[in-house]
Amino acid sequence: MAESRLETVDMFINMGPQHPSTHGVFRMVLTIDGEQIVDMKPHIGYLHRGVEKLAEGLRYREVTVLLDRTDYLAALNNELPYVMALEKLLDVKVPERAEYIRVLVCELNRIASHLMFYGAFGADAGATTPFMYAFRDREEIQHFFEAVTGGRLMHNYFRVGGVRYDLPEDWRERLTKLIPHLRKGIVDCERLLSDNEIFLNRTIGVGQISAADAIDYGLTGPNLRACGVRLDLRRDQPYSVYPKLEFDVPTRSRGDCYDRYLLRVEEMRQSLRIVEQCLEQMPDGPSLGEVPRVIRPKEGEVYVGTENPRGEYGIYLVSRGGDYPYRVKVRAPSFCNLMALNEMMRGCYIADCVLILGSIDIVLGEVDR
Amino acid sequence: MLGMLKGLMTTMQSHFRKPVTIQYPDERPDLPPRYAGFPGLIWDANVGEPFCTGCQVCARFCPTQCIYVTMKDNPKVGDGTSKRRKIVDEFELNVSCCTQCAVCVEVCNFDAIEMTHTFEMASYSREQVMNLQDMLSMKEKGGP
Amino acid sequence: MNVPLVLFWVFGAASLTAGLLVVTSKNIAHAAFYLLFALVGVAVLFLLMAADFLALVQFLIYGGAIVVLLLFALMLTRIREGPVIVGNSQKPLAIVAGLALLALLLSVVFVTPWPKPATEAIQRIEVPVIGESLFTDWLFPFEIVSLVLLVALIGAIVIARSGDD
Amino acid sequence: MPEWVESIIRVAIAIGFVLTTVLVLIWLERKVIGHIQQRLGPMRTGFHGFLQSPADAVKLLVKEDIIPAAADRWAFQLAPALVFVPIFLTVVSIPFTRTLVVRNLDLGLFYVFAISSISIVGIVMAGWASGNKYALLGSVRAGAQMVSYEIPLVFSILGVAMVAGSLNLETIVDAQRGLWYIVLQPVGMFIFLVASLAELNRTPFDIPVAESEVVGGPYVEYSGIRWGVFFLSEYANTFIISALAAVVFLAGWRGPLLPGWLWFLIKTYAIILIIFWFRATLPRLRIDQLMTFAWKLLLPLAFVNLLITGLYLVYDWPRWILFVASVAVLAVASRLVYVVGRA
Repeated sequence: MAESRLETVDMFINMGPQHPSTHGVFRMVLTIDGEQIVDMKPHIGYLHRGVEKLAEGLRYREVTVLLDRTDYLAALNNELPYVMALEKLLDVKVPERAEYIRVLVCELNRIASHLMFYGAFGADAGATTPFMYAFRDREEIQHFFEAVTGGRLMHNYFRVGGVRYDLPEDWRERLTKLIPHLRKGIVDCERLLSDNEIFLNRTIGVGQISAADAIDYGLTGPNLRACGVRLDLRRDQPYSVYPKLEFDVPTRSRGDCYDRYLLRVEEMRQSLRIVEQCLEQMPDGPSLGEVPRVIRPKEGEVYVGTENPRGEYGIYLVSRGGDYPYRVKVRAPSFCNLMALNEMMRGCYIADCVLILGSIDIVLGEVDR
Repeated sequence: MLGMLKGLMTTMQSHFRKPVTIQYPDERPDLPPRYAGFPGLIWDANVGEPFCTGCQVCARFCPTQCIYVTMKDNPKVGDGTSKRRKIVDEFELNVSCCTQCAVCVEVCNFDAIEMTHTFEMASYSREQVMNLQDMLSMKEKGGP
Repeated sequence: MNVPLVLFWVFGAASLTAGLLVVTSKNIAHAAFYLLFALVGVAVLFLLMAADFLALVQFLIYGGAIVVLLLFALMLTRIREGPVIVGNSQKPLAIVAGLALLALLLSVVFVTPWPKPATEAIQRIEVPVIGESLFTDWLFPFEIVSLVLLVALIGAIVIARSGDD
Repeated sequence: MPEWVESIIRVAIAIGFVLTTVLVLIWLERKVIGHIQQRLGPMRTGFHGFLQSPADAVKLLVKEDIIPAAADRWAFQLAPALVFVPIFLTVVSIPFTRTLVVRNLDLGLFYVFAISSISIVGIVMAGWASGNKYALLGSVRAGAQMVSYEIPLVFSILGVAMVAGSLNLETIVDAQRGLWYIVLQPVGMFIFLVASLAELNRTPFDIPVAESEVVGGPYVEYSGIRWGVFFLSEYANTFIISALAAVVFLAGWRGPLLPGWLWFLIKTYAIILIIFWFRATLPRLRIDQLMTFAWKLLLPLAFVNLLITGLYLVYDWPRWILFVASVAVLAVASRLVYVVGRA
C-alpha cells in the first residue's frame, strides 16, 4: 500500500528579512512539511554596517559610539568591555565610584534588555499585552538613563578611566522610585505569562538543547544557563566591582524556551538586587580617574569579555600605537547563540520556530555588526 | 485554568490603572537637564559672540563627520571688546547623520558646544534640515 | 410567472452551469469553487421546495465542510506536473457507467408519482417530523449508513497512517 | 407594501445597524485594549477617538486596490464577498427583541451556523488565490480550525435546543422565562464561547491570522477596501456570535426594568468585552494543540453535556440536578484542559 500514500511536497518558505517576528532583518529559509519544519537555513548580513572596520578609522574615544550600536538594547553593556580593554592597554586606574556607577547602569540596562525580551517573546507567543507592560517599565529605566547619560538608547557614557558624567544630584530619589516600580512591573509580567497554561504548553519542551550541545555550539549567557551550566562571567571571571556585590546566578535544567524565559525573569530580579546594593554602597569620590589627555596606548593586544544580557560580549583590541585602534574585534553573543538555531528548530512547528528565535533573544545589530 | 485566570486578573487590574502614556504634542515630555538632543553653540553674553572659535576639533573628532566649521578673524578683536582672535564663521551640522553622541561636546577646548534639548527636527525639505545656523540654539552662558 | 418560479429557473440554471464548470474547468481549485456554487444553488432549490432543514444541512455539510475539505486536500497535496493524460483505457467503461446512472436517474424521475403542481400546496416538513421518522421508520437504514460512514472514516485513517511507520 | 419590499427594507436596516456596530466595536476594542495596556488608545479623531473607525474606513476606501500578479484574479476578487455575504445573511434571524427581528425563522439557530459556515470557503479561497505561501499556510490553518470547531460549536448549542425543544430563537428566549440557560447549560456556554472564539479567529485561537507567524494569514495580500471587507466581516461575526450567545444563554431581551433592546445590547456587549479581554491577555495556541483541544476535549465534553441533558429530559430530573451535574462536568473539564494540553 506504499504507493497509495498521499504525495506531499515540501514547501520552501522564506521567513524574513521582512517578517514581523524575526527580530530585525534576519532571514530563515524554512523547508516545511505541512506545518512542520524539516530544515532551516539562516541567512544573516542584512544589517551589516561594518562596525569593526569602521572602528579602525576612528579615534579610540569615538569607538564607543559605534559599539553602542551593535547590541542596541544593551548599549552600556557593550561599552564596558571596550573601555576595560582600553584601560588595560593604557594601565589606567578606575576610581571606585566610577566602577559602581558602571555596574549600576549596566545592570539597569540588563533589566531593560530582558524586559524587551519579555515583551518580544510575549508578542511572538501571540499575546499583545506583555509588550506594553515591558515597555511601560523599560520607559522608566530609560528616563533614568536620560537623566544620567543624556541618551535613551545610545549612551556613549563610559570613558577610559571612568564615566563621562557623575550621577545627577537627584539620582537617589529617582532610583528609590524606580526600584519598587520595576519590582512591581516584574510581578505583573510574571503573573501575566509564567503560569498561563497556554504559554506553558507553547514553550515547555520546545527548542530544547542539551547542556553538552549548548557548550559545543558556544552558547553563553542565559541560553547556556537555561541548560543548567552555571557560567556567568560576572561571577566566574569577576571584573569591576562584582566581587563585592551579592547576587545569585540562576540556572534552569531543561534548556527549552520556557526555561530561557523564566531564567531571564529571574535574572531581572537578581539585577535589581545588584542595583539596590549599588544604591547602598555607592562611595564618594571622582567619577573619572587620571586619564592622559591624548589616548595613545602602547603596542599590544588585549581581550576582555563581559557578561552582556545575551552572553559573553568580548572585545579583542589590538593597538599598534598611534591614535587609531588597529583592530577592534567583537565577540558577539547573539551571533554565537544563533548557531544553535538549526539544532533547536528541527522537527518543530512554524509557530515554534518563531518562539525559539524569540527565546534566543538575538539582536541583529550585534549579529551582523 | 488557574494560570489563565491569574493573567486575566492582572489585565483587569491594569485596566483601571492610570495610563502611562502622554499625549505628545499637547503634553511635552519632561526632559532632564542632561538630555542630549542635537548639539548647539553657546553664546557668550559678556562679549556678544559665540564661544566657538572655529578650531575644528569637533569636526575632526565627530564619528560621523557631520560637522562643518569654518573660522574667520574676529572683527571685535580690533576694538578690544573680545579676546578671541579667531571666531566661528560658519557652523553647519548635518542633522541627517548626527547621532547625538556628544563627542563634540567632550572634545571642545572652549566649552563652546552643548547638547540642546532639540529633538524635533522633522521638516518638509532637506534644506531646512541642512541649514542649521538659525536652528541651533545660541544659549547664553556666563553672564556678568 | 411568480417570484418562486423565477428564482427556481435562475438558481436551477446557475447550479447547472456551475456543475458543468466543475467538470470542464482546467483549474482544479476553481472546480472546487464552482462546486460550492452548484451546491449552494441546490440548497436554494431545496429552500424553494420548502425543505428548509434539508437546505440548511446542504449549506452546512456540503458548502461549509465538504468543499473546505476538498480545498484542503488540494492545498496539502501538490501533484507534480506529469504527462497530460490524453486517452484513458477506462473511457468506454466510464461511458457505460455514466449512461447507466443517467438511465437510473431518469427512470426515477419518470416513475415517481410527483404531486401535480398547483393542485396541492407543497407541504412544509417540520424538523421534529424528520427526526421522528429517522429514528422510527428509517432507523435501520440510518444506522447502516452511519456504520458505513464510520467504516469509511476508519479506513481513511488506516490508509493515511500506513505510510507513517 | 408588498411583503418582499418590506423584507428588503428590514434586511437593509439590519445590515446598516451591524455595519455601524462594527465601527463602534473596532473603536471599543482599541480603547479597551489600550486601557488594559495602560495606554489611551485612539484619542485624536473626535471625542476620545470616537471617529477613528470612520476615518480608517475612509482611508481604506480611497486606498489603491492592489491585486498581486501571482494572484488568481477571479478568486481573489470573489473571496471577500464570499466571506461578507454569509455573515451578513445571518443577521436576518437574530432577534433583538420580539419585534425587532428581520425574520423569525423556525430553524433560526441552525440557520445561523449553516449560513456562516459558507464563509470558511471564502477565507480558504482568499488564502489560496493570493498566490502567497503565508496566505496559503494561513488558509490551510483557517480551514482546519474552523471546520473542526464548528462541530463542538453546534453540539454545544444542541443542549439548549433540547431543553427548549425548539430551534426557533424566539421560542428559546421565551423558554428562558425565570431561568437563563447559562444556569442549565454552563458546559454548553463554555464550549460555545471557546469554540466561537476559534470560529472568529480571535485570541487565543487567532492561529490562521497570527501576525507573528504567518503575518496576517489569508489576508496578507489584501489591501484597501477588500481587506476592509474582511475586517468588517470579522467584527460583524463577533457581534453576531455574541448576540447569539446572549439570546441563547442569557435570555436575549429578557430582563427587569430596562427595555428589551437595551437588555439585549447589554448582554451582547458583555460577551464582546469578554472576548476583547481575552484578546488582551492570552497568548496563542499552536495548531496541533488547537486540534487536540477541539477533538480530545471540547467534543467529548459536548457529548457529555448532551448526555446529561438527555438524561435530565428523559427522567424529568429537577433543574438543580442538571445545574450541579453541569458544574461538576465543567470543573472536571477545567482540570482536563491542563492534562490534555500537556499530553
